[in-house]
Amino acid sequence: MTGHADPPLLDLQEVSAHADGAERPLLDRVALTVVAGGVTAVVGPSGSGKTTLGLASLGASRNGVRLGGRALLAGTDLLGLSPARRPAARAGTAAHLPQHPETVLDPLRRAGGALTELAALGHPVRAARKAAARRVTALAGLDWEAVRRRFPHQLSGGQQQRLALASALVTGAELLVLDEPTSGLDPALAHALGRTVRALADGGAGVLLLSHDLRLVRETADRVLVLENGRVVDDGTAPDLLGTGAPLSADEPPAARHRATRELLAAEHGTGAAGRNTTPALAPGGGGVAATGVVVRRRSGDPLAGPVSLEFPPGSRTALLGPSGSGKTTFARVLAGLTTPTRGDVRFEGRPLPRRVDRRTAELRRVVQYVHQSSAESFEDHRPVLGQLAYTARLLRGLPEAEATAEAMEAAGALGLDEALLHRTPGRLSGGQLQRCALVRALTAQPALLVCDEVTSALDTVSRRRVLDALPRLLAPAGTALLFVSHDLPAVRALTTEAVLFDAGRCVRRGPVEEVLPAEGGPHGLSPAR
Amino acid sequence: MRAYLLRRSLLAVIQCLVVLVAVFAVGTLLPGDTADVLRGELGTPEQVAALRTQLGLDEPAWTRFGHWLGSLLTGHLGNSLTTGLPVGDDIGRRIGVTLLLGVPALVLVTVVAPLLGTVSGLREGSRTDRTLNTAAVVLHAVPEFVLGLLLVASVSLAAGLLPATAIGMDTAALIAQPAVLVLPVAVLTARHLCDLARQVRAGVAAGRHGPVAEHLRLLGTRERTVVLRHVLPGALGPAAQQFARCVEGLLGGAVLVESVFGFRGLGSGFVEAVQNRDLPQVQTYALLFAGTAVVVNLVGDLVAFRLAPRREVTA
Amino acid sequence: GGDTKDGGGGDRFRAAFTAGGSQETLDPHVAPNFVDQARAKALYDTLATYTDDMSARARLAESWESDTSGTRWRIRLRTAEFHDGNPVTAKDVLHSYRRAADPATGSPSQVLLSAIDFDASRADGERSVLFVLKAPNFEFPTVLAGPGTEIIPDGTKDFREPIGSGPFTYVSFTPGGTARYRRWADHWDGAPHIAELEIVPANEESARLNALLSGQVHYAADMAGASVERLKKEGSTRLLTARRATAQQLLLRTGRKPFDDPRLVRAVQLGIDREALVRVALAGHGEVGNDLFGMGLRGYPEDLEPRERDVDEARKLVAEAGAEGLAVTVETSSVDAAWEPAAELMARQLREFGLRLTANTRASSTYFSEIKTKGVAAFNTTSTLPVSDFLQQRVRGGAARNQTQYASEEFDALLDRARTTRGEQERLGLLARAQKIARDGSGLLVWAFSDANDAVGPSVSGLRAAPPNSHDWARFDRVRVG
Amino acid sequence: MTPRTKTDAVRTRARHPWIASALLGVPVLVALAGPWTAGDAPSAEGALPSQPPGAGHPLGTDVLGRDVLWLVLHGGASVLGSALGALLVGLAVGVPLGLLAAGPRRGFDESVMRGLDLLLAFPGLLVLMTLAATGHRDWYWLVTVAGILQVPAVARLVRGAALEPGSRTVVEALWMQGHGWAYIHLRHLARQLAAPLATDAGGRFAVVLYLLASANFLGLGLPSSSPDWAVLIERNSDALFTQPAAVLVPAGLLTALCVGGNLLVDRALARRRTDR
Ligand SMILES: Nc1ncnc2c1ncn2[C@@H]1O[C@H](COP(=O)(O)OP(=O)(O)OP(=O)(O)O)[C@@H](O)[C@H]1O
Ligand SMILES: Nc1ncnc2c1ncn2[C@@H]1O[C@H](COP(=O)(O)OP(=O)(O)OP(=O)(O)O)[C@@H](O)[C@H]1O
Ligand SMILES: [Mg+2]
Ligand SMILES: [Mg+2]
Repeated sequence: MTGHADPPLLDLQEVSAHADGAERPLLDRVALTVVAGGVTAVVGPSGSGKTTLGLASLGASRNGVRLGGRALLAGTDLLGLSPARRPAARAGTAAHLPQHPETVLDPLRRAGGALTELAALGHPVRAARKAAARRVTALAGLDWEAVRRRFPHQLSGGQQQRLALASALVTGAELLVLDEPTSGLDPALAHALGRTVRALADGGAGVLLLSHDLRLVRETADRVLVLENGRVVDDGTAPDLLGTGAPLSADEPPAARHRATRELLAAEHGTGAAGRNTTPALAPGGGGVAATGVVVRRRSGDPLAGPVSLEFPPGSRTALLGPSGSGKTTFARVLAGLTTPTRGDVRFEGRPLPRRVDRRTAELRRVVQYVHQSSAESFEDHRPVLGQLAYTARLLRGLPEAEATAEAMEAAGALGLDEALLHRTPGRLSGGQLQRCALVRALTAQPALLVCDEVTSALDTVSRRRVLDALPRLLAPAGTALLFVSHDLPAVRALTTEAVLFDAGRCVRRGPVEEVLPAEGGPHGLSPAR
Repeated sequence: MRAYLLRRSLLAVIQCLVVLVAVFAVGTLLPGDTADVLRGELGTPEQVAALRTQLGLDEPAWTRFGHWLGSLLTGHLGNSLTTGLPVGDDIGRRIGVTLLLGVPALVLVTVVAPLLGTVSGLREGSRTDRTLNTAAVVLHAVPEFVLGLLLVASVSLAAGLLPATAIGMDTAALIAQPAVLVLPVAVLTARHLCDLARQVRAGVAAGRHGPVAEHLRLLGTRERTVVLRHVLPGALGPAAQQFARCVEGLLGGAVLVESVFGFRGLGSGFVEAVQNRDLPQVQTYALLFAGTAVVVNLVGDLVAFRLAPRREVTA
Repeated sequence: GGDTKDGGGGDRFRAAFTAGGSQETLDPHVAPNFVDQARAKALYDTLATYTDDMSARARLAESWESDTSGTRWRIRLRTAEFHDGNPVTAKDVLHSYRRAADPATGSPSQVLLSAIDFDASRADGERSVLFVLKAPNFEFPTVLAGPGTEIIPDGTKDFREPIGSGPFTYVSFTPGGTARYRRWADHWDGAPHIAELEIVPANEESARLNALLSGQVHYAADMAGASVERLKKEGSTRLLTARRATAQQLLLRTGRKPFDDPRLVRAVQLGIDREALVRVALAGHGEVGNDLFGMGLRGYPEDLEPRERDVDEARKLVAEAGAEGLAVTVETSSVDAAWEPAAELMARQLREFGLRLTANTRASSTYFSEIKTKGVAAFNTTSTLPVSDFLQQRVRGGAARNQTQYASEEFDALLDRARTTRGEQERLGLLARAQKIARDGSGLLVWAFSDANDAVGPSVSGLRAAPPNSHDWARFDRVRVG
Repeated sequence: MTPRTKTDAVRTRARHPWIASALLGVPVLVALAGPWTAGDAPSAEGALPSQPPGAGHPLGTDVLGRDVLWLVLHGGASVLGSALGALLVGLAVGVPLGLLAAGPRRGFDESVMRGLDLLLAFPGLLVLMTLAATGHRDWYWLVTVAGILQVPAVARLVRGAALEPGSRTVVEALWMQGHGWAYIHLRHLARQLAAPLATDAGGRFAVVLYLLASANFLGLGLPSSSPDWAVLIERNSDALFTQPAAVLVPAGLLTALCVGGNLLVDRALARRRTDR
């Protein structure tokens, strides 16, 4: 650990953030330091200002947000510099992993080239760049040869996440600001990432970790700050604040931790079994949505997924599990009619659905609804979210506008979203807020099958609890079947009865959740049985 | 990619054929024929009829087209009806002139337009931007001949700096005296340059505030790199199409500039061929233009394809 | 010669013309455009040439004489050589005329030459030719000066390396491009003053003008309206203005409705405002026409009253013909810059007495062949020609170029009598009578004569204004530079 | 704390674009109000042609001896109308075609684009000449054809610009939500295309303008005597130096129009970007 004589790598003093038209500041005089060799974590409920803080610490802000205070990066006050001069101050010193990595990867550049170019920031010698790019790719958990020639859109969600991480690492920065680094990763990768972060810190880097993943924070952080409504409400070492991860003991003095911290910790455990209890009995005689013999290949003929045959009877709750890049999203997209299968089809009540969503009538579009993995990208950026949400019920169920809006608002409320939020444009919502909005949009269609692709990845423990609790209730009225694509095993346990395990595009195991999943607290991976 | 290229090349041949048939069909719709044009006002009906027989114009139209196509397949472009000489002769002479005008203009446009567009787009709203942008629009909106004539009057006639016209000069003479090319190339460039620069400008202005650019800056990437490696390529996607139009326009001959400055390039050649109702020649021009257009479009498509990769998953 | 230095060097003379494009040849017998004539004048000679009033003057011919009937003409040649050193002989003359008289050749003088009975005509020694005509014609000498009657060596079929007897020898030429010539020291009329002549094409008037103003050429042919004004202002250059050089005509097809009604023809004759037309359509560069071709030429009846505008009379005539509000289409094109303004103006003038005129603009290259068969009214121009030729070819009933379909036995008979009349005065008198008849009935309205303008650079001397087709127009062997 | 992260684009917002508005406004005003302010007939009919400004003719006369001021006042509406009309035809056909081509159906894409290539490869001049020769001389033919001639270029531009936004997640989400083709393409994607399209349209307006004008010399479209600005420029081009007003006044008006329009479009685009 470094001595206190060194100035901290990052020193935020009285940093505030204000948005036009927001009644309270997004950040309220936040102070924090990150020292070389240390990991400072910021946790807090969704919308508490983590992302805003992460950006502010690098002297940046999203559209319409004004910053105040001082952000000293290696002694330089970034906020005191003109925006044009900030990049130079950051170059090679600080790097950022954004919460939505898919939006920041240049769609025109292949992964290898983009990484090598960024390596120039930390590696003046040209020859060293390629090697550095290779190294960080491995460090981020990707196979260099496999991704080198790929464009970002040819990568799975988790792979994009890791590529963005690699781009942050490759700059050789001393300070890393990581915003939800594990959100798209399977447990094994998340665990590996934790080790990587720790190793980096031990190697002398400073890390500012913004995350709702308490497990990751426990494994890596030296210091933890709890943020609520833009204010730091709790501050301490990781063990002090977050404990060991075991359920809170009832005899702990309440004063030891702030209410917000306790809420976060409380929500981490004891996921309500309510969802499973209300599962209606499977309707006999089939019905519902079924995929038969679905195969997806690339143009070049490489298989991406399949052959897979699965049924989703009304009211069923199925989990789709598998390591990152195993073809989960690909399969889910086939169900939704977003990816055309090379072979096989998707049927509803025995009749094949048109393969592409734009060929489906409103009636048929309602059958399968899909929540994108990159939910933040699935909104039109120039109009308020509420109007966008209301369209589902208007267009697919023919409700009048007022009714549709009320229904969307109600569902949003059930998922913990304030009405005020919904009147903003998507650019002014946090990652977790948008993710829930996307869920609302699909839910209000009251589909026969709802496909959720990683809908808890951006949620803190409290919000996640609310979602897991509310979801069964929201699905029940229409007898909607659920396909829950996720790396979040506790959530899977809480929500689903059946599970399907994917590996390399194939369905390698299926059955009741308890049989497919490893025991709770066991090894982090999902080792496919062969 | 190779399969695609092959398919497109095959298609290109078919496209050219279709254009040829269409051009011929349209050509036969035009009133009068070569005999009428050649004998003109003074021709008596006997003279015109004699010439018509001599030129083979009394044969049915499609027989003539068949002949022409047949000779095309054997590598001959046929003989001009008006001169009786191989059509290649005249077009060959004119291509040189058009290339001398078009290629420098093209090079200028290619180099300067992205430059101006980028400078302007990066300073969107600034005085530099407004000045450049206004100049571009003015140059684009002023009729070409007005621009040409004003330039000649000021630069050549008043100041005596550059030759006023290129009349009586063939390719060799033009090469020997490149000063003649300066004004016409400037006029030619002006229009296309403005088009392209503004397109690049719009793309740059849009791309420089995009999430990717902001993120690269967050990582500490220098502004120059952000612009050159990310913003500009993104802006060039739509501009590539504009550029293709520009190549076509420049290589297809520029009728107006040619006539203002007295050049004999492909543009005036084509007009002349149509006026003379010299169908073999018209068709050869059409083949040339269609070929250029098809090739340019193919290249434009490949560039656009690279600059806007599609999400392809399945066959 | 790749040397393209600006003019003014003293020995090279550059002249810019509107050119015919890639269809051009150096075949003098196919000479549809003025530039062809200019080129032919450099390379070749004709037996005779036109003076400014279009009477024939001897050139290669030393003299001519006819028998009393006017059917047998003996032409004596002067001593002259072709560029290859061979003398110009009677045989060459016969070959040239035979070739030009063949319709397949396309000579503008073909109709006139076809009056020669070539089987009966013969060479009468080395330097004397006897032409026998199919019918008597005392105006025959004007044929000898016609365009497309140049003398080429016997047997010539190919004009890629042309040989003539003109003041310049051939150097190089590309169709539609520059034609280069060199002075021929052995020309019978004396060597040209300039060493080299270049005839360069420039179809755009502004290009010719700019080239002249910047000194790139010494001579710019065919300057119109605005360019003329600019040259006048310019001062340093000199305008060569041939007055009344072009007859501006409106052709009314008397063989078709509605102009088969002579009252309507007369209404138009009376109703158009010629003054205004000259002022506006010709920008003042012309003179009011009297519906007769050839003002100022030999054979033009000068003593006729000018036509006075009489709108009331015209209105009455239209009413009598029951044609009020009748829509008439006039064919025009961009062949002549004056036509479209004239059409526009006439439309307004005709409206005053009840005719609705609309213009139909046709493509310029096929305009003349189209109006041969289409439409009821059309614009036309004719540059200077001998009056008798004009009457024979354009006004006589059934003539190939008679586009108004005028047919009058009286007129034809007068023409025939004139041709066979030996006495000059008597002949011209008959022609004048014929013209008076045609003026009212032929439907060929000469509403104005426009000037022809050429311009020369400040260093040029030895050129004077002359009407196109005449001897002195675009003749560069007497030119001096410097 | 005072806001600091102001970009230059934001700064321009404060100022009203007086110059651009005036540049656009004057020609439009002249075009729309001109016919009322000037009488029905040109004053002093049959004056000398191409006379420089002087008594009775504040802007001189044109080649037909008509008062240039009167012509200018009367000739705006037709030029704006027909150029806008042609532009609209080009956009109305080209934009949907380009959007369709950028859609997921490769086969359709290929056939549309290759078909349009044909049109692009076909010499436009020949089309105009043929129209003139076959008697289709009315202005609406010209406007339609001039518009159609713009289609391939517009469609290609749209397709190129729509490929990337068209494959974004949000488009998929919109489909799934039940939106139709029209909403997704004409409302959602059109926003993305607005920048390149508006930029292109600004330039294309001038192209169409002069295409229409030059077609007059083929005897197409408006009669050569009409007061239309583009026709005026074309007809008086020879007199550029002796009576410059007849060319430069209408040309200046058209140029001002183009410049003003383009500058305003640029501002609107810049503003939208910073407002997001
Ligand atoms: N431009 C803006 N205008 C108004 N409010 C904004 C704006 N940007 C963000 N917000 C609000 O500020 C709060 C903080 O957002 P931020 O993205 O920092 O949250 P977060 O802690 O990262 O949340 P999550 O865990 O969901 O990602 C949110 O409630 C968000 O809705
Ligand atoms: N357009 C494409 N072209 C080529 N390969 C693709 C494309 N899309 C996805 N892939 C590859 O297909 C595989 C499966 O991707 P998919 O997105 O289905 O994974 P996933 O199971 O959802 O992963 P994650 O958990 O990371 O989201 C990945 O290896 C990915 O790289
Ligand atoms: Mg966040
Ligand atoms: Mg996925």
